[in-house]
Amino acid sequence: MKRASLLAAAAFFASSIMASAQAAEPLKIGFISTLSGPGAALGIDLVDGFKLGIEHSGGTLGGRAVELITGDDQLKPDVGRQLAERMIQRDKVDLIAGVVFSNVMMAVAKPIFDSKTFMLSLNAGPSDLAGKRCSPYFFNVAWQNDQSHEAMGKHVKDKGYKRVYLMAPNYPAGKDALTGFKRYYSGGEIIGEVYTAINQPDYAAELAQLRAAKPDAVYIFYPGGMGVNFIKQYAQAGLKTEVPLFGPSFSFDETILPATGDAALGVMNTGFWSPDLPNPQNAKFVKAFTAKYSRPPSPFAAQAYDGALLLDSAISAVGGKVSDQDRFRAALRAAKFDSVRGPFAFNNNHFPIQNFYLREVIKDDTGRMTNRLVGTVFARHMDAYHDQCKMK
Amino acid sequence: MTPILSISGLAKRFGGVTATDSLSLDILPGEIHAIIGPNGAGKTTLIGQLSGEIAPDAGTIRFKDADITRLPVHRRALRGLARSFQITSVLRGFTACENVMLAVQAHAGHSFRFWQPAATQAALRDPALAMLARVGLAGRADVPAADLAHGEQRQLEIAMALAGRPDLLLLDEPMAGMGPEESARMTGLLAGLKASHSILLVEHDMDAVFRLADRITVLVYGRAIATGTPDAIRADAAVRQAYLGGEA
Amino acid sequence: MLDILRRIVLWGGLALLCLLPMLAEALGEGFYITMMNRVLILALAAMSLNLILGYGGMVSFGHAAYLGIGAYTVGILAYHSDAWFGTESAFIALPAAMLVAAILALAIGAISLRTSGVYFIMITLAFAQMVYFFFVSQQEYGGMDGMQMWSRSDAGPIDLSDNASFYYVVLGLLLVLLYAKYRLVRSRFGLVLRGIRENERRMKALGFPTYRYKLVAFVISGAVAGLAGAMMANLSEFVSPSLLHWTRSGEMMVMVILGGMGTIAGPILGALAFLVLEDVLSEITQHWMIVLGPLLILIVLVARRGLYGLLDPKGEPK
Amino acid sequence: MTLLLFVEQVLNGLQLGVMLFLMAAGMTLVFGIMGLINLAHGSLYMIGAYVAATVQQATGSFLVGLLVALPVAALVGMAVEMIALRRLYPRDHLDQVLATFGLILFFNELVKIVWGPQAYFMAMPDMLSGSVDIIPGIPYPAYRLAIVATGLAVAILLYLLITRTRIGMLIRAGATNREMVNALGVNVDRLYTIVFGLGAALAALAGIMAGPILALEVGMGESILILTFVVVVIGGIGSVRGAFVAALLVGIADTFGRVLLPPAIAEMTIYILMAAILVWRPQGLFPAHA
Repeated sequence: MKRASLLAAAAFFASSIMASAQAAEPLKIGFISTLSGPGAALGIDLVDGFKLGIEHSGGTLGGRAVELITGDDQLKPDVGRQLAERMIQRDKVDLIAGVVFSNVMMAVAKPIFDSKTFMLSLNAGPSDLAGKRCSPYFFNVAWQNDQSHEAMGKHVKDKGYKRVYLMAPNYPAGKDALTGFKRYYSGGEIIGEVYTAINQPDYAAELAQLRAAKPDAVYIFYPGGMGVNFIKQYAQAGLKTEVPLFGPSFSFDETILPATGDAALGVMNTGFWSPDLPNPQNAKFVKAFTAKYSRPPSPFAAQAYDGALLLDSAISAVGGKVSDQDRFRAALRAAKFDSVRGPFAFNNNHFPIQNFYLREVIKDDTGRMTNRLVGTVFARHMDAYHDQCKMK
Repeated sequence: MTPILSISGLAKRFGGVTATDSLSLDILPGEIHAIIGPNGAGKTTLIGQLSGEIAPDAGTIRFKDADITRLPVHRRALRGLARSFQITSVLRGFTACENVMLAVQAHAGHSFRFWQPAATQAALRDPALAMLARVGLAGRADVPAADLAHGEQRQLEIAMALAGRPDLLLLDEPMAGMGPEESARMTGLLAGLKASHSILLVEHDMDAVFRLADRITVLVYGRAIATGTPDAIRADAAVRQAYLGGEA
Repeated sequence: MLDILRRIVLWGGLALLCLLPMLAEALGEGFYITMMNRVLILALAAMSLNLILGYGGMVSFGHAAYLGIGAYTVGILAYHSDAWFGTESAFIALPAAMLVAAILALAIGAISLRTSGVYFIMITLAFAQMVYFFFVSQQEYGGMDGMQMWSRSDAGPIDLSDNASFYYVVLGLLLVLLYAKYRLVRSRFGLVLRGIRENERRMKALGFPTYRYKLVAFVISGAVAGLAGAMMANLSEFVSPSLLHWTRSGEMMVMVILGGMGTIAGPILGALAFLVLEDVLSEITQHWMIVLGPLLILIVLVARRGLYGLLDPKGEPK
Repeated sequence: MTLLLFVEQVLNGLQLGVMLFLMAAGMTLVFGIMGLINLAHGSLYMIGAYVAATVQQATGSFLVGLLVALPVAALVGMAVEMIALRRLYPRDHLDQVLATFGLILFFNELVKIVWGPQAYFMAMPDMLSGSVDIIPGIPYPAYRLAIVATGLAVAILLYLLITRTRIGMLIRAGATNREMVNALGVNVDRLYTIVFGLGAALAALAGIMAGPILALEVGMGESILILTFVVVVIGGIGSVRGAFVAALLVGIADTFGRVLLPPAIAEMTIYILMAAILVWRPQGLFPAHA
């Protein structure tokens, strides 16, 4: 007991004394992300994109030096919650940013809102927080979970596909995805709606069933490694040439494409951003990111980068005084920054109103897999839950 | 006299090996019945079947006039059939006294008693101490079993077997690995039990067997080739043949 | 000498635990109350595992199942607080969590305890996986994402939403259960349990129906883990399948070993050490797992008897 | 379900089955002979795949990747055995579980540092990238047929190795009677290292074969690890024959479970299967220790 409690005491109090000894000048941002385990690729893109955003804001945010306190939630909600509490209570952060996964987001929401700390989600956008439980302290600079799927539902409908087959993992985001798709798809029939085990590696059995059902279009939502597995196996089964495959950008982004090889080539997908979106801020971002990290940026990096720019604009608008919460909130809400995605505004629920684009997977000049802008599916699209949010 | 244990037609095969071959045997109350035989004769398998660890393929085992062929190990023990092990298996992390206390406890109703400390309960400790004294371990009660000498551990085994006041003792080579002095002490101990218990004794130490046993059964390849008094066995031609053949 | 040292450490540690909220408040570091809440709850879980692992020799690799189902019981009762069976009262929800966890442990134990050794390890893991997938597929209760609780359970006069009160409740539960366990392992039942760990075959030959004793220990352990889960749900005001993930079962085993298997205070030390280690390492480097992994191996190879064993190098496990 | 679809699903089940067999064979040998429960077996699967993919990207040849990765994984396995695991043989299962749990954390982080957190790509060998009509009208990926063929070939080779060679004799003896191997005057330490290396190579082979189908990512070893355990336990610990039967059984059951049952139950199919088999036969289908 002696050794352990000494160790504990030392760790506890030494770090706290150090923390309180530092004067409050730099802006403290608690950054919660998933940095270990299978979800880490997304989490690391968030961190890298955000850091680049700070760099491009002159190394400060709104003129204040930044102290970034990162924490690894390990994709465990209770660990995320503890991180949030530590950042609020011990590190006394000015605001919290990050969070990749919805389950972690739901767990950290309460302590953050209860303590009246601003939370800027750089990725997770669960419907609860967009609707009934929207909060004046919560901003999402990415998207609401359903939106990319809604865009593809519209595109597939517009193209006149009649027999559509849907697949997703058996978890809430999967159900939300297919619900989102169906919300804007009409004029045909959903001939299959299949939910597979989460993190299932092999889809041979499901693909055989799919082929037998003879659909004329397939829509999938498989993020991360599941996406790679599915896309490779879809192509290997010879289905890619038979039945066109559609998906949201999360299944075809730059964290995934290096691992799919040619299997993903030519697939149409929908998202809020594309690396070749023609605006100067985006060109600057893509060039700098690729140079700095020697990999092309993913949408996750793009939205985190936007997050930093958003903060920069709002903090300078309040002259660095983020403690003036009403003014700071108004400044955030105004969203006066040049987004890499083109038009950007906040809705009443503090979720973005933004365009959704159709993109195609291609190989660039260097032979690297990336996406090409094809067109705009939705202009200034709002999520389906903002009506449920009581904020004006 | 009705036998206390009656085995009839017992058989057990492991793959192609016949370990027990239609064996029939009676143990009478108050006798020491020794089982001898060369290595691989099936003595350990027999003990296993009698104690309930091995299910026989065929045959019946009757103990005190009840069929126990399919009873689990602990039920046989509670009916008064106690055993010792060939390889010493006292509970090494417990003291000698605790070992015997557990044996007493096993026969003192259920042990779903979660609150009172067991170590100081006179109902357990007194009979345990008495039993230790009986096997000659009076001064060693609070020594951890692991620290006892080998011979003492074997004595402790006997104490544990006796603690439940059994009607029949199955002793699996109680003198294994003992020096002459320890063997002599154990022989004396077993001789003293003769009056109060029936004993089935499996043992390699022939001196001890012929001194202690009332009757001897010779087992070869799972079959009883002879049963009789020590003198009769000594004179039996088939036994000499088996032993000379087996050992040579 | 060592015995005196151990006493000093035990009572000193206890005093420190009791005074911690005041110390933390005085230093303006309220966060450590939250952190210690987590430590104590996981200590409770580790303690429950220690009962079967350390005293009963049953290597359950599925203990997260009871932690998780305890948490879900509280979460689901609160979720349905408008329905006739729903409740936010701690006085109903906590016993219910223990009961449900005990029933689950009874079902799993009844089957698993027919096997032994590696088979037992694997079948307990398999059952825990089943429970994990069961909750992953419960869409109404949030599936993979889990479910938010609106508030902590209502414990009448005690305000659980206050971290310090919560801390004393957890500490009180832990101390009461530690004392209960202290009594239990010395009782007749405990003697039988420890005897089974030493040599089950011998215990059967003595006349003990070992299966029943193991099953009862397994159920007690499951119930206490369920209580830990219920407190965990209250602490995070959030319930999700990640509580049921198999790596959680592994972590609980690590805590037991780290603290000292088959010791009364060991699990508390283990939980404290593990969480502090996790916290400190992950603040030093993003690649903290590469340190933690070999450290675990080292602990197994070198410090076999855990932290508590360091205080008591030759003492028997008690 | 039509007959054609049924045949195709049986093939899918077989393919999953032989993959599991490759994993389970090594694990069950290590279990059976050294008595070691090795959670890090999945890490060797992952290492095999990553090494093969890297060599393949450098040389453009799947075969070269395979030929380099197999010995590399075997050497990694043997090194781990000699440095750490050897000391765990006399320990109880709990210590083994913990130490090898530590190994998983270590290897996962190592792979993340070396190859990055993003999923990694492994291309399909060109020769096998097409489809074959197993029955007219049912195209089946040639590569998956190749997996089935490889798995069956390895099963036969293992059978021959175990029944016809001296080392196989020692392995069999070791699985049933450890003292006997000692008595034969064999260098037991070396035998153990070799067996561990063999197991590592088999796991790596499974990983390499899976590489072109799957995303290579940190943690890929754990998803197959638990399935492998299920196979080993159903088959009977230490029995290669049991592992083979159980692997096919689990492969088929999982495939049909996913197709025919609602997702909530499908995910539990194999665990239910395992629990049912252990209730019926607590030592698995083919217990190696009598």
